[in-house]
Amino acid sequence: MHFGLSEDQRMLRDSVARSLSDNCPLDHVRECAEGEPVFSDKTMSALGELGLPGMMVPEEHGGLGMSLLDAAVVAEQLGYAAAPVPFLATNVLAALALTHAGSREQQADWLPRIARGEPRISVAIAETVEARDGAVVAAHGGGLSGTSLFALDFRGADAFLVADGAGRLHLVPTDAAGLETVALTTIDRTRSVGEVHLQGVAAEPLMADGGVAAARLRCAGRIILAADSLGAGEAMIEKAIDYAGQREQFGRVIGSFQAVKHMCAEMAARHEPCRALVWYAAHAFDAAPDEARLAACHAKSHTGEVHRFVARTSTEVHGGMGFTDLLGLHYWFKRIGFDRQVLGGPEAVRAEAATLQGWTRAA
Amino acid sequence: MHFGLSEDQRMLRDSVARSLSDNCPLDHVRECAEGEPVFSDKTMSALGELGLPGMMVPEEHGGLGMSLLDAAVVAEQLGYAAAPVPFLATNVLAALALTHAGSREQQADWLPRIARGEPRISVAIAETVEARDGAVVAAHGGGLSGTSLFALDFRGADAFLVADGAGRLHLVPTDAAGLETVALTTIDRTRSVGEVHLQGVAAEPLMADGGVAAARLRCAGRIILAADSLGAGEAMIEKAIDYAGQREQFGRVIGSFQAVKHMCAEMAARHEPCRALVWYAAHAFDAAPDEARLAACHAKSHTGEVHRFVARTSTEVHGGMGFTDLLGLHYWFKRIGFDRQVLGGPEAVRAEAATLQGWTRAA
Amino acid sequence: MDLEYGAEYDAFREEVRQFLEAHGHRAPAGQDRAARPSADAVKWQALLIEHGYTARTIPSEYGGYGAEPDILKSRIIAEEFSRAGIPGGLANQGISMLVPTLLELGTEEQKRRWIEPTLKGEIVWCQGYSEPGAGSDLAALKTSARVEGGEFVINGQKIWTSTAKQADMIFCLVRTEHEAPKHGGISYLIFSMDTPGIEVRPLKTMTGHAEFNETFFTEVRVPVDQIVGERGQGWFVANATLGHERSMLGDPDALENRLQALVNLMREERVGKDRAIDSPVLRDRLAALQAEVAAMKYNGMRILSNSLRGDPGGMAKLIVKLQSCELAHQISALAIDAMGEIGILYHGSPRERARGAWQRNYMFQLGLIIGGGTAQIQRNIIAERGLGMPREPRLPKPAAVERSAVADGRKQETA
Amino acid sequence: MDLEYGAEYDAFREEVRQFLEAHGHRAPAGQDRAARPSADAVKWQALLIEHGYTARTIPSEYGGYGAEPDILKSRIIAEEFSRAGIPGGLANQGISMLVPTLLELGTEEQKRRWIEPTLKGEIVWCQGYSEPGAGSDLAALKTSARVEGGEFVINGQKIWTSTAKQADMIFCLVRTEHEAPKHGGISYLIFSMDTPGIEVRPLKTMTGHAEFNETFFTEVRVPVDQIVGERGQGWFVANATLGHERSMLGDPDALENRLQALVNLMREERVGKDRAIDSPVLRDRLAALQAEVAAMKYNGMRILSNSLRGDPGGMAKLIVKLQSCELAHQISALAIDAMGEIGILYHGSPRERARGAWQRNYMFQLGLIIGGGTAQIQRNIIAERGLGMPREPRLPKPAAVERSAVADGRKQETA
Repeated sequence: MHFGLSEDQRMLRDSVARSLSDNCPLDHVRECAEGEPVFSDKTMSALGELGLPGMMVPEEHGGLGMSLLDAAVVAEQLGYAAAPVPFLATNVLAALALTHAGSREQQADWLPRIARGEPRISVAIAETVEARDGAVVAAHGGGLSGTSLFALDFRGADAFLVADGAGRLHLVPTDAAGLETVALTTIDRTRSVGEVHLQGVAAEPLMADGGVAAARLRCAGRIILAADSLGAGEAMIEKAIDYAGQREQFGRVIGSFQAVKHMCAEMAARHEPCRALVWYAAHAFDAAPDEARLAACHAKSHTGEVHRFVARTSTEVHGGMGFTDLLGLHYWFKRIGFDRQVLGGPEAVRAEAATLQGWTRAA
Repeated sequence: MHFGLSEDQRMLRDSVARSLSDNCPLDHVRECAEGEPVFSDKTMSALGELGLPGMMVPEEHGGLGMSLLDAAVVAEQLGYAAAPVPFLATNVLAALALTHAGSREQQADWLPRIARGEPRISVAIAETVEARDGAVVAAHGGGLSGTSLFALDFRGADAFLVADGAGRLHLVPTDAAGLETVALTTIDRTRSVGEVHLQGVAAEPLMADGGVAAARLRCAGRIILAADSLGAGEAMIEKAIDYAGQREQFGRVIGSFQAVKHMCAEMAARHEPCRALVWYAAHAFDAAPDEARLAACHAKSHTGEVHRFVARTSTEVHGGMGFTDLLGLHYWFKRIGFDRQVLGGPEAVRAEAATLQGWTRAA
Repeated sequence: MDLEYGAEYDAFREEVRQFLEAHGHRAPAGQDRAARPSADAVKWQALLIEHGYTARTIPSEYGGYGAEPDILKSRIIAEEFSRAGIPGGLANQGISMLVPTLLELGTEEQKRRWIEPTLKGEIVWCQGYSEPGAGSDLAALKTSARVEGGEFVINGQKIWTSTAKQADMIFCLVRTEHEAPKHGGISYLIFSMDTPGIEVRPLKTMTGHAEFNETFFTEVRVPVDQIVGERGQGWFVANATLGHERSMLGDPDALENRLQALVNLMREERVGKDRAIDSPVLRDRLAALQAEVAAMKYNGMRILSNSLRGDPGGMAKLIVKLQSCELAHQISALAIDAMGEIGILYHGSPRERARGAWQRNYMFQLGLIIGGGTAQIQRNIIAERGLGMPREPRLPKPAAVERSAVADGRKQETA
Repeated sequence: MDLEYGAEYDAFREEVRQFLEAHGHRAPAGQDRAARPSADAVKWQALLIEHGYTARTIPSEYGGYGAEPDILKSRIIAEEFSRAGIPGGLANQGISMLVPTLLELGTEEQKRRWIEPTLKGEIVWCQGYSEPGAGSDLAALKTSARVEGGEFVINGQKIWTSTAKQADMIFCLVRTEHEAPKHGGISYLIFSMDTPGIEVRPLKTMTGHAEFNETFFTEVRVPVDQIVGERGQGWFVANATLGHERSMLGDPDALENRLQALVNLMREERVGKDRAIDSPVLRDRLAALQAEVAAMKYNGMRILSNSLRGDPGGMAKLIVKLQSCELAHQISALAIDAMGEIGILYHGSPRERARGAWQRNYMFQLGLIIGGGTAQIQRNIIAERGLGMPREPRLPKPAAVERSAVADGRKQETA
């Protein structure tokens, strides 16, 4: 029995951490995020050397066939570094979807390329959680029509993986006729989302599965977002403690004031159990699919709440400096804001958790 | 323009405070509450000397014809002293109901006696908020049947003022045939509630008014409970500050620790605006009936939340001593607990506030 | 309790309404408090002063309207302008902080020279108080001035100088008495932002905008008579204006307006076929915030009423900054939650609501929670001044401070 | 991540299950941790020791089962007993605190004399640590002992002595070295509660029950060899057992059981035609608490797993008391809210649910938040030990303390 990361996972964590600390320090995050934001090619290529693009691709397709917990370990480090890389959509969600619901042809076509880090696939499944602004995608006679918002890792996508209203997934190449896209911008300039408009677009459906694949994707996406939030929260707590240990006011470091100490203690006390929660959810995704959806809901909603508190409190500990752009603390603040809202805010996700357990009266 | 208590109201407040401090100190509260709890005759008779039994009774019936804000001023002091007296049901609610919805005969029969401090009328309107355990009262052909729970100021009642399912009020003398009562006990031994079982009881209905009278009573009751909570919260904050200023640990009074100071500051910061909120709700009850229901909802739900926090935090500041019976702090803790739950907990009351404003989609 | 203002005030209110109806169209659109006033704004300001709707109680010899203080009339003006959605008079730091300070502590010459053009919007000021190393502990400021040939020669750095880019002048705290104890070594100087040696760099915040600046002084020479109060008294001069700043924050009208905007948002935002306000969970949070906004509104009326009676305000006033900043932040947080993923759109994104104002406010209000006395400092003040709790025990002086301050035996203030 | 226990452990689990199936009916009903064990409980305890389901790792020469420590087997035992709803072994303060202390620091004679009868439930102990003036600052305790004719003569008062009424013996901290510094003047004594001069008064709490006592000592005479450790070392002896106490709190199984009870309650409680769980607002709170309980459960598994690897637990362990006490309190709070007015029924009222347990827990858990290190002390510990933040700066000694302690120049610990 072992609850925690394996030796391999700890090595993975450390090597990703090292790579990010070398290739993606704050200055580099800032370079990528300012002006017209871009993803960091340098960081992606460094992560590519670790084989991360193919981590979720089965070995027979040239990947590493790793688990979602492995991906969560990576995601946590990406959050910790606020790394501007499109890992979630292509390397986790699309790889999972194709592996579990792709046809042989689709698998053969895409998976080896994903493993090589070539294509970028943006994932548009927001409407399986909530339809905002009336967005909906319908499949009819082999064609897809409608709108999907908040397609993840949107910028530079070669294809979109789109869920229709029934939860079935479709691959739409970027150059498909009838496809139009609009970039959206969020508070978090290290990520990229966009909207996808489809008018009778001929798409390749993944295998019909009654929406199971889309539900699994949502679940995986939430776990990865929770892991990202975990890493970003960890970074914010560390930064608060460091700052409080250096900043002097009234002739003492502010970290010696009980109020500041208790703010930090409260952050740590709420944050620490999130780690085990995220690990368990990621583990359950592969090992206990029955529990995975609920565990993913818990991880997503709970980190959403805890890290909103952490983001705010760390900023307060930093005082005026935390509010400026100077220390770059806001990159993590916003990363946490993004993780909280995307694929369902805490209320929406808790409502889903309640339904899953039959807490809701049958209508 | 003057937002606040009038000179007369401040004199009323001070004289009630003096009377309670003379007649109803903690030791006396304890005497009344321990063993088989009783109301304090001594306190009631002292308050009687101030004319309080008839404060809400119109002058033509021998009362003082005062406003609900006057009653709230008194209620705040009762909460501050945790006084075990049945003020709410008879002297506020029944007096109001009879004044505004009583027939001439009912008024002539009851109001002068209420003003003299003679009868006790328990008020059973809980089901106009929420029906717990299936309790419901129905009026049919002049008779009342059913159950009402949580009749207020139950002990020693001479009559019950019962709301039926349509919100109409009925007076039921304690000796009416078909009436059975069961005393309930709550955490708060300075109050008394009970349940009323009716089987074809011949009751005297107040004037038919489509439930307006019951809604007004609920509104008044909530304001008085909020005022009680305000006083109890005030007492708990004062006690915390006093204790923190005396108790020494680690060679200093604990009130000099920033953590303790901030707990007290946070209590005060949340508590203080409640005062103006309660005052306004009580004022609106008489002066701006259109706004009164919403204001009462705000006052009830907000004090409920704030003072739960205050009750808990003051207890924490008192450390182990706060948890014991020794200082009697728990009488206020429980008084606040009672005020929060009775006539609708915060969630129920906020739902009503939302409905009042048309926030809820028409079904 | 009497919420009627009485006939005189009802008439006054009517007068304000008629003014707004007749002249409201001349008000400048979208007034930015941090910017230099536009020509329209300057004209509007002049009209308001003429009618006594701003600078109302400032003596007419200094360019004000010269009315007797009447809190109710001031309140009526604020209410009516807010209700009509028409901007009131200029509300920059020169008007809200420097002018009251000069009125209280300036020389007659300073009053005559600076107040009128400031009121008219001709002179824009910025505030030079905080420094990177002196925030909560403002008295630790290090920007220093030596006297040389009838001039102060200033070196150092200020931060949070919000209007420094647009400002003509600065009111500034500098350390002039190097041997004096911490609080007693500071002077309050006023000088032109055109003085050689001043460099202003925009200070971008988490909102992505540069609402503030950093201002650097290198050998900046200022005539010694450009001081308000005596040398070494700057701390006390500044504290008078800090009080004015605090009263600027926590406007109950603003909270009500924000809450109403949130109600509107939640009625309009849709999740599938439902409106956001149809979510019982979000609606419950909305109702809870509404109750708290109501409490702050009535608390404000109570403070107003107390001031009418000459009561300084006590606890009701002491808690306003802490509670209203927090409440404003919570209102923005609920708005973001009600919008779901739409809530994080920003930077002029398609589908962004209210031009990103909810997110910007969410972040800016966190800045307000921190600025002008962090929430922690506010709680210290409430506990110590409001509740009479003991101050933090005095510490042995750390070595670094001992050099200058200990010999003096002065009590060191602690947070 | 491997949540399987492996074949050996699965077999062990099966063995425990079979034991419970075969013998579970012999378990005493409604075990009260604070009371003297019933005859049934004593028999059950003997059976459990015999099978190694309690006192598992205590050497057999002292009456235990004598197994090698195996955290997983201990965990399996706890899980299976909890799942079956069958009480495990006795868990009084003698067993959880005194026995480990004696094992670590007792003399051979003390071990042989006290451990076995304690394990068997023949000797019941109470703990004499806290005093009215020494709570968070335990080392400030004043109960004193002088030596006279080969005996300690004890005078003073203890509080929170939970089982004092039933106890045969007490383990107790008293000040024996009056010239020594605060922490260095304390000794750890064990003596009979029948010793003349001991008076026990029940201490009623806010729950209305007397879960604790106050214990008064007047010229209580105890042989000088009834000391654990050396004179003046009592603080360090006690700290070993305080660690054991802390690990008693925050049982994740208990949180899960409480949450499940809350779910059941909310399915059963009706508001009109709806169940309480049909309220989206209450359901949202329930789901939030469930997520937090899950987090604490997995955090507990992580700690368990870390211990298997010899890792002391770090932050994951340091936060358990603070978080689980708060969470338990919040669970009770939601239960009360879900019951509405029913939620305040108490004292055996008609219609009271679960014999008032929700209200009692709500209050008792507030006591637990305060007891065994208040939430504030817990946050100090997390900040200082867990996060390495600076300790509160040392203060100049107040005059009262100076008399005894200052001459020694010892560092005074602050909260």
